[in-house]
Amino acid sequence: MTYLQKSPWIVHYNASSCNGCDIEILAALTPVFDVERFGIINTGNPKHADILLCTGSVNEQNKVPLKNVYDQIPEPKVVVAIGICASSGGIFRECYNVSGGIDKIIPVDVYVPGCAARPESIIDGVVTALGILEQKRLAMQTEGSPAGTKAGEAR
Amino acid sequence: MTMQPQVTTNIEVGQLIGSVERFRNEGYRLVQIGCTKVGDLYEINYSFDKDYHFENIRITIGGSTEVPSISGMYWNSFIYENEMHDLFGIQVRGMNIDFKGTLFRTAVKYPFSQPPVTVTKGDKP
Amino acid sequence: MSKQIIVPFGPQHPVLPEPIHLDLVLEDEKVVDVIPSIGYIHRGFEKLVEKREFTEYVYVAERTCGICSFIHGATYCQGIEQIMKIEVPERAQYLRVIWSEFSRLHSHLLWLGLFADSFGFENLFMGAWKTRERVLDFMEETTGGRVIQGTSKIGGVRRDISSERLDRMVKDLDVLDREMKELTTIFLHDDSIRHRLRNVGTISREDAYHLGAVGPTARGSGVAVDLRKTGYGAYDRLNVPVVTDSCGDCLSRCTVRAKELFTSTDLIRQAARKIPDGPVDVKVTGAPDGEYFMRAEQPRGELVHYLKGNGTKFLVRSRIRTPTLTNIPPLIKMLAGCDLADVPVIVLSIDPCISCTER
Amino acid sequence: MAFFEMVRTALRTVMQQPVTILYPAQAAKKTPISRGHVMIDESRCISCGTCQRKCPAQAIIISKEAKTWQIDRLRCVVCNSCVDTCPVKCLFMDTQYTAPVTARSVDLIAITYVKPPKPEKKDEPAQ
Amino acid sequence: MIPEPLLPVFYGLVYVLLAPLLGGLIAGIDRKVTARMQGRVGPPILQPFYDVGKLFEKENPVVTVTQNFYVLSYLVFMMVAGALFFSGGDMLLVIFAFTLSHIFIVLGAYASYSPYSHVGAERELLQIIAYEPMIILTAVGMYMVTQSFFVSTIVASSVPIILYLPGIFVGYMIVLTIKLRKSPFDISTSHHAHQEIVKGVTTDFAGPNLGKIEIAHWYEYVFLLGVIWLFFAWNPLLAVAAILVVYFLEILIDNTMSRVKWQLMLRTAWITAGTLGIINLGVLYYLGMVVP
Amino acid sequence: MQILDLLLCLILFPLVAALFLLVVRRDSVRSLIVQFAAVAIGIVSLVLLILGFDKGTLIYSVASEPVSLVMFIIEIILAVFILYLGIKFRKSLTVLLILLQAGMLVWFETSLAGNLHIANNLFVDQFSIIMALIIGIIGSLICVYAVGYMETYHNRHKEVRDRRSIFFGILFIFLAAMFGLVFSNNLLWVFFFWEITTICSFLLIGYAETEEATNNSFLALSMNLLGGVAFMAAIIYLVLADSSGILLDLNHLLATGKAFALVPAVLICFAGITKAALMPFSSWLVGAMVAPTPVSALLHSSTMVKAGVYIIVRFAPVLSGTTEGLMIALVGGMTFALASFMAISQNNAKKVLAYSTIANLGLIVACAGVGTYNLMWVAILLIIFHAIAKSLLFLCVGTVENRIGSRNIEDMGGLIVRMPKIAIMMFIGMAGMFLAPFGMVISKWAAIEAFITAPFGLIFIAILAFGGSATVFFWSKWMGKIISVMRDQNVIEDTVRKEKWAVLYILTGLVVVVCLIFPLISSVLIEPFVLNIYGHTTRLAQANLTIMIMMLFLLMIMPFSMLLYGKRAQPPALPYMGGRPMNDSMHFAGSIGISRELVLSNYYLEKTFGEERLFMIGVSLCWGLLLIAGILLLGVIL
Ligand code: SF4
Ligand code: SF4
Ligand code: SF4
Ligand code: SF4
Ligand code: SF4
Ligand code: SF4
Ligand code: SF4
Ligand code: SF4
Repeated sequence: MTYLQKSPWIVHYNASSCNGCDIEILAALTPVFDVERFGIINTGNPKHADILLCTGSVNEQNKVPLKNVYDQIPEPKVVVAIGICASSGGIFRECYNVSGGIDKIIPVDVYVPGCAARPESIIDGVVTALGILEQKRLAMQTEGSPAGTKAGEAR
Repeated sequence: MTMQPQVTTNIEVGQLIGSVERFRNEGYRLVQIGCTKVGDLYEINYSFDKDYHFENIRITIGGSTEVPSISGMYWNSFIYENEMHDLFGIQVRGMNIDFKGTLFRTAVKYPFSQPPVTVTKGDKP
Repeated sequence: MSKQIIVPFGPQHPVLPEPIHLDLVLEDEKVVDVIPSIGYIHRGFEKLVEKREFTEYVYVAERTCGICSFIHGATYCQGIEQIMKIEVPERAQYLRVIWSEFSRLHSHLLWLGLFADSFGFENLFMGAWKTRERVLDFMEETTGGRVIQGTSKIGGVRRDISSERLDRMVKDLDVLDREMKELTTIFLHDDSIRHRLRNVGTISREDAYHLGAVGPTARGSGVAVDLRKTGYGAYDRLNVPVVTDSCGDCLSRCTVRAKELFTSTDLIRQAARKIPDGPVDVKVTGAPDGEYFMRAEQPRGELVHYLKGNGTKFLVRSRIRTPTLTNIPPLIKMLAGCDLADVPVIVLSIDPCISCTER
Repeated sequence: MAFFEMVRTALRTVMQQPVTILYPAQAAKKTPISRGHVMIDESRCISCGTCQRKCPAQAIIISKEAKTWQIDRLRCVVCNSCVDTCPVKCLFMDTQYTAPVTARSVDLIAITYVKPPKPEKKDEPAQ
Repeated sequence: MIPEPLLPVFYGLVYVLLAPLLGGLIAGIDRKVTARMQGRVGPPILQPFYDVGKLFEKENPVVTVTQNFYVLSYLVFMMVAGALFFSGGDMLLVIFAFTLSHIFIVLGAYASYSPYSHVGAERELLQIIAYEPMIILTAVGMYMVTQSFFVSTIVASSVPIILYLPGIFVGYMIVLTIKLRKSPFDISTSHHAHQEIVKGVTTDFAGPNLGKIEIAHWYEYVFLLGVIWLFFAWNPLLAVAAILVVYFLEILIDNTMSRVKWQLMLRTAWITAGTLGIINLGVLYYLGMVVP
Repeated sequence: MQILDLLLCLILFPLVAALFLLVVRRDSVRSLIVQFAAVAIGIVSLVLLILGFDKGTLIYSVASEPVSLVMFIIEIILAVFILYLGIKFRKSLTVLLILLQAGMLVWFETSLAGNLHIANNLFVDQFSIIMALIIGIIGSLICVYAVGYMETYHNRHKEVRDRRSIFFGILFIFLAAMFGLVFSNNLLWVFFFWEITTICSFLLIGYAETEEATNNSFLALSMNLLGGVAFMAAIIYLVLADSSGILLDLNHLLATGKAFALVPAVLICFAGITKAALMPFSSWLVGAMVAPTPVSALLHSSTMVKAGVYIIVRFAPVLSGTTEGLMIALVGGMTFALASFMAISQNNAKKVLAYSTIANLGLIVACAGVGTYNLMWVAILLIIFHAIAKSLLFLCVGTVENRIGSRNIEDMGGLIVRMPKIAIMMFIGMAGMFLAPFGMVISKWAAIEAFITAPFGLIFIAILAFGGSATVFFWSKWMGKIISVMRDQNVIEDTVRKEKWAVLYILTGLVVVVCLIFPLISSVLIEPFVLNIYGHTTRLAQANLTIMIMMLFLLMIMPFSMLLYGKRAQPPALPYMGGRPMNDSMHFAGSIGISRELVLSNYYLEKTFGEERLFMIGVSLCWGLLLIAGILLLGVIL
């Protein structure tokens, strides 16, 4: 029995996006899309989150905070790159100040394309992420240690 | 649509403070300060507005010329002056709030002072 | 001295959807010092003009921001058109006004929601965004994109709106007006909201003007600047009322935006009435040679696109000076001496948009 | 007392049906012109390379030799530029957005266009 | 079948076992109703249980290991306080145990030495001092009507307490809003809406620790609503109805108010305690402690 | 007459020790004498308990005249001494008061004292025994602690003249005077000891001889002299009322009831209020913080202020049910609430402790002023719990101060890492002050239950409810400070001074043990005493006691839950910093590229709970109340 899939809490980080994808993430929380139907809460605090929704092409200054936010999410966790910027750097890929894609900094599990990614697409992305989350949980368990014992691993 | 023609007055660095002071005294607000690299020179535009009347003054300097801050007259100029410093490497003297190069921490130092790259399209990722 | 608390506010923070970063120095909950730091969204795409032809740079300009995407695209195009002396068809000008005003509706509603969230009024956040979806639906139906519309092009617009659709739109505006009326009544009169907004983050008319405030931030302090009055696009043919409020506090800025919702719907109605038939774009040949400071009124205030071309397909410089950038100095003044709980409220009261601010 | 205004709104809302679209049980909102993803009619593409040059995100790669049209959907910003500029209008914009993926990949499509006299017709869409 | 002297122990045990179920359910309904007030569908009713189950599946990163101790103590003393209440114990003792448990969560937040937890802890303390007077006055009011601080006696009293203590009841409802961490008083941590201090006291708790805090909240809900029962104890049906109405009102208030600042919270809570509460008690007092 | 011997022994023995200490100069010898005397005093007070607890009130007559004469002479000498100091330091108020007091005294001795004959000069009952235990055990523990403390003190404060002989001498004289005070049945004697405590405290507060210390000591002196004048007035009133002086027999006076006793009761309670540093006079106790910490500990827990409340509690039966009593109770109540609020705004640890003391004394006086039987019970309970917990806290703060060189609460961050033992002791001491199921909460609780049936009790319940919540606030935030775990900290606790640690361990143990055995204390000492006076008594319900003891045990075993987690070695995570990186030395990436240290301070809410503002409110309110009491009193007299 797993609850992880029924209660994915998200934290959103904007690693230098244009806002387009961010407002679509927020829109996904609001009545017309209402992701709380799936138990999704936007916690705003990485320590409470299971899923990191990240937008933007990661500029120079954002590398460290992004890594920091990622590190503070307790295991098991997944990262969803929202939008083209987050997936590959998109139209800003060639700018001098961006790394181009979240996966240059932290491991990304799901890419949600779109510019801007649509709320439905974001929902799809999170649903895809849930499967991966479950796999990670099982992997954590089969490593022989009960959940909550290997906090140091990610650091 | 009929848009108002835009006036840009070229002045010397030494005249800057005096000219800005005139705008300030006449009740103009500072719209922006912006820099453009043209060849090896830097054009700095100071734009002012009063009742939708838009005016510009421009200084043209070399990369090593120090520019006086106008934050004595326009407190808000620091934001543009710091920007100019961080992106173009223009040295601004006497800013009221000096970020010392940390307003934009960029991967490339003074990116806009780098030579322009005009690439042919289709260069591969 | 030892009674201080330093709170690292951001870059990741739930009330800041965009990363900015303030070091707040508190005594109890009083903010005694605010040390801001920005640059978390600076991508440097202004330098992309060196790699993208001026016609394709439209797509970059549109992605300056996902909120007033259209206005950025259109302003860029209008700047180029000024340099190249292109006469844009009437219909395209009206369409630009319609989409611009829808952008404004979209932006203001979005802001109302986030603003409500900043003072802990979740239900209103939901309410505002619920209403906003109507605007986005219209956007998507007419442009194909919810937030990045992609209908700007140099010499006009990419898509037309059929006259039936325009008629239906005008009808839908009534529903929208009704919902917005309900929302704004609450925003402007609810006691618990007034408690959080009245006399918070006050800035005087003089300070607002001389520190360069623009848009609702300026108008909330009684400074009547609205760049639509310069008459770009089709605005010279429409009646644009400038909404101002005099208190200069967060509630005033909220009032201005709330009332502007209705001037926007009114402008859309005017435009729908006056829009002529005809083509929506002209063919563009050649390349821009010259410079122009294109100024337009964004939801957040005066936007300046400075464009300079040298006769090639690649511009020499594109500089975007956005309203938020110039609203930051007034913001710093507003934050002095507020409470910790007021910080998000005051920050949001200028409707900061960092994306285009830092470019 | 706008407080009661809010109370009224809240109470009315609680009585009404929620506005939520029950996606994925219900279909997603979209319009006939929604920009979803770019598709190609590979039977008509003349491998001219315009789309590649005009793509601001450099998502498309055309290989004349290998006769392939390749798109990186994690790079395409669905701007419609390629569709607008394709000289033979063999590109079009589908309203369905690209599905999320867990790994990077590109869509590689073999161009089946054969120079006239007789362009082969094939209805089968991309992929 | 249960021998008389063991009945309190039995009730206490029932509380310890069932309160989380009931509390979680209440939280679930709360979220559902809130969602509907916002025009949304909302989560499944059982969502709080999923959430807590999930939290126990996560790892437990702590800033300092002492946090574990504080959280556990918070939970345990919350259980103790509630169990004391439901086993008919002394109201004042219940209140003190209740305060004790809250101090533990505050200390847990302090222990982590993090800015947001710290500010949250300070605010939580402000909340405690805001609601404590009113809660004590509530207990005193109960005493004045029933001549006993013992819940067992109060609940057995056939007096319609609410008629004697309308002011206290309203005051209690106001501090209940503070206790349930609902708008306008969700200043130290909040359930959903975003807040300048991130998650306040709970910022640096994660995984199982956060789960324990959540469970403690459930215990707390049941206890707090149990106090409402006392006002209507002479008629159980009415009591249930009252609890439902009160809880619905709390949700409604939550959805129709913005978050206030601590100054106003303290003022509101103290002024209501000082006026409604004291005037109510004063009237009772000068009517000569009316009740048999 | 075994018990009488014990009483005399308790009064005289410290005096003898004091004489030795006054002449001894060698540290080691002094230390030895102090330790020996302390143990002896402690043992004798315990013996007194064992022998005397079941005897009820015992009254002894001692040859009074010669002693009285000696006392009179000493008082005159002291008056001259103070007069000299007052003139030297130009303290006109002090001079005025001491002249007034001495004048009254001389007039009394010359024209009224002629045919006085008071036989029963000493007495002992359960209340005296309790006080004796507090003085004998806690007081002497503090003296032992002081030996080590003063050594460090002088090492750190080279500028202060080393007058340790006088210091320790006075400490023991102080103890002797306290014993005398609680055992005297003759009001004249009480007054004598009363004045001795005043002067001892005056000397101790001014020990450092800085300008601040001198000023504050004179402030304390003046206020207490004012009380002394009122005390003297009470004595004169009594003798004028009955020239045989029989009314000066405290036991007799209390038995005569309100008719005679009310006026002196109010006057003496006024003196008690000055001594207990209640609201209009609270500033002297706050000012007394300049003294070395053991002095503060002594003043706050077992001597001085306790003398003030002791006498008021003695007169509680007289006050009960009178408007004057109510006024005094209100002064206590207001003091409790306002001092609790004021403590919120303080970051000086000793000041917080001072305000907390003032608040608790206020509460005791509130109980005594209303004066019903169950409130008397509560008052005594409060005296006990407060003395233990407060002395522990003062000594802990003193230890910390000696170690880290600051008494600022903000500098005590992370003590749990730096000085774990002290931190845990402080934690227990604070828990003792405000957390269930420890002492002060038991008392608060009992107070609520007692006030609810008392006349005008509602006012006091409201005061308790509001003031009590403030208490929670300032203790918790301080607790939070010491237990916050900061990185990069080393243990800096010293382990050298064995006797210091012994004192701290004993006091910590007492906080817990007294909590466990307080039902016993109550039934053996307090209840009989209350029963004796009122004819009925009170206690906590049995069920509640059981639960509280269970809670206490639960609290004690909870820390073992840490073992559960300790085994799994988790590298601790960093706190949430809004995405900013932080290093182990608590520096994070701040704005403008600066590496900033994380600084977290508590809230002090100056604007709401500011000292000055509340003090002004309190002073005017309490003067008002006292004025009303005075006017009522005039009505009674005329
Ligand atoms: S590399 Fe440049 S163009 Fe490409 S996404 Fe990044 S910033 Fe944009
Ligand atoms: S993917 Fe598009 S909409 Fe999203 S952040 Fe990037 S540019 Fe903006
Ligand atoms: S300003 Fe608007 S777009 Fe930017 S983060 Fe805030 S809500 Fe999002
Ligand atoms: S919309 Fe597409 S083509 Fe246009 S600039 Fe953006 S990415 Fe490039
Ligand atoms: S002001 Fe804000 S919404 Fe408008 S373009 Fe700039 S970032 Fe976007
Ligand atoms: S369409 Fe234009 S660009 Fe493309 S191959 Fe033909 S001529 Fe060349
Ligand atoms: S839609 Fe735009 S980004 Fe996508 S392939 Fe076409 S041109 Fe490139
Ligand atoms: S898709 Fe169109 S534009 Fe692209 S290569 Fe083929 S024919 Fe040319």
